[in-house]
Amino acid sequence: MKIHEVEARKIFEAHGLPVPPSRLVESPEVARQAAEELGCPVVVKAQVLVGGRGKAGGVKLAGTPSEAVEKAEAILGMEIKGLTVKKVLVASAVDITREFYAGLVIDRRSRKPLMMVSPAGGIDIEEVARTAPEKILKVVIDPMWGILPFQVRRMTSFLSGNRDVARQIGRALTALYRAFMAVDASLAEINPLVESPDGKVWAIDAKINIDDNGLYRQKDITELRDDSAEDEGEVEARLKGLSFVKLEGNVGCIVNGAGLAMATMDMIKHYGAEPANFLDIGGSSSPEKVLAAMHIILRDRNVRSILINIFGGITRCDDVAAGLIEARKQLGIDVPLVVRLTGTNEDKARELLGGTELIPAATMDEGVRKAIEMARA
Amino acid sequence: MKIHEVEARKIFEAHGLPVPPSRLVESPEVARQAAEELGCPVVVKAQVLVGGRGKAGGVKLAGTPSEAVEKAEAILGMEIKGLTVKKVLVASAVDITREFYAGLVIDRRSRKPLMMVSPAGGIDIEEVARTAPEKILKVVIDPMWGILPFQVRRMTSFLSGNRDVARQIGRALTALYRAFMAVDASLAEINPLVESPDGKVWAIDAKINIDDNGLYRQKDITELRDDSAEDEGEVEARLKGLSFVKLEGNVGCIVNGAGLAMATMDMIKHYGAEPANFLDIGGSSSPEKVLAAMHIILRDRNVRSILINIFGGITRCDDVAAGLIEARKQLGIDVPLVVRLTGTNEDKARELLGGTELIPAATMDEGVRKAIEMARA
Amino acid sequence: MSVLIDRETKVIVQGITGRDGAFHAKEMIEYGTQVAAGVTPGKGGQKTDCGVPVFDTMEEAVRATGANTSVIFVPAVFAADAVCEAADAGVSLVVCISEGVPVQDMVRVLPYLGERGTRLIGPNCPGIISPGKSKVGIMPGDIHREGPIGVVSRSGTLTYEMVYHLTRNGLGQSTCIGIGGDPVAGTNILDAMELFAGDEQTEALVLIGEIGGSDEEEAAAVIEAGYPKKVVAFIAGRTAPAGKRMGHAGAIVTGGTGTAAGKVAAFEAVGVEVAETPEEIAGIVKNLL
Amino acid sequence: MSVLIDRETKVIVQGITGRDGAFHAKEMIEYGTQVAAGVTPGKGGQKTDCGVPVFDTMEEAVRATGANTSVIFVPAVFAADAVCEAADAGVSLVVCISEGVPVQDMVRVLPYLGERGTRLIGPNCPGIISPGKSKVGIMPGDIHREGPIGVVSRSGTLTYEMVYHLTRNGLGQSTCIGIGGDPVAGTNILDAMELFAGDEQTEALVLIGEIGGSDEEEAAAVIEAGYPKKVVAFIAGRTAPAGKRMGHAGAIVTGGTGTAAGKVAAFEAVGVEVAETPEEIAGIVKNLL
Repeated sequence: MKIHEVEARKIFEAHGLPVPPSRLVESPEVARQAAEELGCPVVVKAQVLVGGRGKAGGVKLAGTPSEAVEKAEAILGMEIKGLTVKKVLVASAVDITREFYAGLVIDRRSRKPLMMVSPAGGIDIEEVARTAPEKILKVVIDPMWGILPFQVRRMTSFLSGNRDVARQIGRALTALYRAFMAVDASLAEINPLVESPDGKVWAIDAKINIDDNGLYRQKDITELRDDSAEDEGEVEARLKGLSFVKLEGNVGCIVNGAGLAMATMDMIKHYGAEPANFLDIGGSSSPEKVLAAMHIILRDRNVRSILINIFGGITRCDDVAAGLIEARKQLGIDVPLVVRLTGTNEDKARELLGGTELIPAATMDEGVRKAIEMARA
Repeated sequence: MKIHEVEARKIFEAHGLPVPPSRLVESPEVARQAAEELGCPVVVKAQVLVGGRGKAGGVKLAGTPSEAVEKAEAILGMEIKGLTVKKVLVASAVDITREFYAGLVIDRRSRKPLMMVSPAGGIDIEEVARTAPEKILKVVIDPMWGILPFQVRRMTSFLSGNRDVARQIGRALTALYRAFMAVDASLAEINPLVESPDGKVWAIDAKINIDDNGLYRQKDITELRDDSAEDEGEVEARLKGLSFVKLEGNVGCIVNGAGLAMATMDMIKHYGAEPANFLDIGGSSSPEKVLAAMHIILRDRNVRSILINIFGGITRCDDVAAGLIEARKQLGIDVPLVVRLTGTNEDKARELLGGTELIPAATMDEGVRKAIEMARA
Repeated sequence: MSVLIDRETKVIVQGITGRDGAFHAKEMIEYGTQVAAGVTPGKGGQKTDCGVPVFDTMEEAVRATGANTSVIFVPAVFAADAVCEAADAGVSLVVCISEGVPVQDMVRVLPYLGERGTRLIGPNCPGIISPGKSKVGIMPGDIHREGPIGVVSRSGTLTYEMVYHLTRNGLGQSTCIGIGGDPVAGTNILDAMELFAGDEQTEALVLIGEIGGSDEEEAAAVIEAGYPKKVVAFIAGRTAPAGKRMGHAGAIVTGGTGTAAGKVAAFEAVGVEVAETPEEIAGIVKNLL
Repeated sequence: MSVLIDRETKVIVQGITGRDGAFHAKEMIEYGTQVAAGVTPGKGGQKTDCGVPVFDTMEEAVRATGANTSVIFVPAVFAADAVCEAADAGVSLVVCISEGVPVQDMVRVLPYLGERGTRLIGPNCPGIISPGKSKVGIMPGDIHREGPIGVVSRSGTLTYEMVYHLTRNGLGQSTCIGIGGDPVAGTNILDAMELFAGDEQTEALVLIGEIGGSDEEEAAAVIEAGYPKKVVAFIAGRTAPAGKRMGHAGAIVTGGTGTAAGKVAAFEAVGVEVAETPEEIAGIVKNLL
């Protein structure tokens, strides 16, 4: 789960990171007030759950309260990667002498938290990794110890020769790690962590993604979820316990299992069409889930046909069939449905679906080809 | 380092253990006040840093405030294993339905914290271990996790079939572990942990020993050290950075290294005498340490001779010799000194000591035999 | 042979009185797996419908039965505890079917297992099957046949789809290991490859990878350095957009790494043929043998 | 042969610019040990009087020198960090001389080392010497001679005393390992016995134990089960009172366990002769060979 910068700043601050003061505002006039309270210059930053806000013009400096109003006006309502900006953060601007990068993820190889730091802050770290990998230092952290002093020393001396700045960076890295662990983060990033001309260190941006699997013990954070910042279909899917990702094609698909769902999308592409979505109804799927899945896919006006591809195991084919019949009743289905059901209770399912206008397919391959054909018809 | 029960109770309470309220008092009259405030019955408990207070009559129940005065009078000033009782704890008495034992140590074999619980509480756990080992359950705790839920279940179901009591015990064990880790304890013990007739669980005794090596980061606890509860010589030794233990014999010894010091004591016994002490002056010993060591040993009026047994390595024999000469000057030494110096700067030491009345010995064996001879003379 | 499990494998089902645990315990027994016991705290002393004794703790269950393997069906919230309990009780193999286990729990679970020499498969996985011998997991047993093909997969139903084609084409399996779709797993593709490397029954290995992480790229490096079995691969997620989690917590392309294209290229560069559709896999394997 | 260290051992001294580190680095070099580098944070780039290069971090020191061993002289407060840094940098053997390390630090250090396959000797120990080959520790080198006797000891100067008698009686040593006097040590008597079991040079082993713990009792059990070398023992602390720590943090008799009498009896019960005085040891060993 992604959370807004403003919330990530709060989490960082609570764990002892130095974060410049800021206000979240929804209108240009309140932006003026915020700028007056904080003192100018301020930065006005779009609060959207996507990267690349800066490049898209979603982050602007304002030298006076009136300028803050102008910039807020320009940013509020802006579209960034398909998302409308509804709120901006007005934050005290910090003069920058140097920019660093500091980030934490769970490393798949060592199976432990991995901290990455770089003296090349402020730019895309993936870009740095590609063009100047020697500018990134990676340190695996043992969860029993947290960051050990020798690791702090390695990282800080990699970033700064100034002893006082290094000490501040060390404290910031330790705080970043604590924040990361405390909120079940899958990613926590400060880009940039900056040194100001007076030798102070500040986290002037904040990014945290939360491990969805850890949300059950992160009640405070779960409440931060901003549905308005997500695709409507994805929100509905989450509420119904489905995995859904909207894509740009016109062949919809409903599949049990993430791997098979991806393989289904890939096969649609392989046969020359484009998938409209990723949708995994999960393991022990009830008719209700199938109904919900149909509802979500049918929102998408691009969809010209839908393939239901089920390899029954825990998923019972007759449950899926029952869901499809219910969906036909409740939803006005105006696109052809191609159905491939193999495995547990396959025969029962066939019986249930007999005599309907659903188009049967014996294999995944056949199902995909038929669905594409229908979409083109 | 041992701390008084009253302090251990505070530590337990701060970590969430249910501990009956209590007052520390130094006079019988204040004991009355405490008993009135707490409500009777109360328990009056000697605060001394040794085990077996109960057997020695240092723990008594009082049904009224006047009885509390009587009991406090009886206990204050009492001698328990050579220590005078200067303070008593007056604590609310809890009715007892069942007594459990719960303790934590660092296990040498698994090299991890080890929790031991027993439904046979209130009696010496070593006794239980000898006579009914099946009544003790031992659980090794992983410091990365703390006590895992399955371990809590194993221990609580071992102790009580009552679900509510088990839940309270589980919370108490978790709190005990937290307290143990937080204060760098080498031992933490609740004996007994009791269930009262109303189904409540209470820690009615508290014992914590602190790992001396962890004291540097336990400032609050270091302040609790009660010098008056220790042998004067041992206090002085600690302040001078020496290891000293007073014993009952008449042959004193000053040795470098704990193992060699024990072996020296053992050899004194082997040759038919009794050592007066254990004293390790440590590795890189200065003349000042030797002087301090002499001062400590000479306190003991039983001492008839002193053996200085040094196998020089880091310890320089000439440093030891210089310390001895200084001690002869400063202290009125009225017992014979037998000196065995081998190793680093042995020759220089011999030169320094030449012409003094110190009795040289070429080997440890010879030194021990000469010291015994002198003690008998 | 086969790897990890065989006819001698004795299994304890953790969470056996739950809906999934009960159902799959029965399925496993029907397949021929030795299900020695079940564990559900507070339900010790009962027997399941299939006659499997239930214990309160793993410690008791292992002591009473001598089982060497456990399979976990408890809710995600209790999964880390269940895995640690199994390791502590001394089983050498733990298969965690439960999905939704926080990754920070896994970060702590794995060193705990490492100290005790216990192997974990999963979490969020379909389990393991050595066809004709034993099944410790939730896969449909009837689509499998005993044979010379090892299967390692990050997914569930996609594996069934692939195995279905293998079996229909006469290509039986030595062991199929579903390592699970989480970013931090007890056993990854490389670990599984190491297991199969020493298995006489296995002649060729089918690796079913997907987007996210770099397991497949590392597998390619291992193959280049010299791997004793023939390998064929399939990669799911060629059409997955970047930055979106595709169902599995581990299936996400971040910042240009973990793409299907990268994985396919890594395999092809070391001579490993990558099937474009699940159906193709059987033909490719046949050509290799 | 010899165990743990030999002529090829390349050592980094952690805390080389401190008083003890500097002194013993020099002593080790004089003994013939290959001291490849030193580490003191903030002093990188210097050279010691003996010409040993100093680095800021273990990582740099290992990268620059290829050293495989480190010996630690930093204050106790920094010791756990130094041990972990050494393991992280990839050395396979760490000898921690520092005394006063909190036991809870050791509880965390040891699993950290375990995951990295690093062996720790100590803390609070005199180190290791393979006479005539290498010395990684603080013992006086000149009392040792190369020979067939292995020595494992929980103490420092007592070991020197024993070795002194061995050498004077023509009994040289293969390797002497001072495992240290703390209750939780990286290597205990049993671990050390395992090392010597496979050493061709070693014909007999001298175990120097003391009160506290049950290492000696467990050693006796190992010997009873069949140990390939002859063993002689010494136990210090026969006259130690219960409940008092005798210098070493680990030397304490608690509740009747860990007594010298118990340890002596355990050894004698399995036919291991226990010397009553340090001088006796040489005669006993001679009779055995």
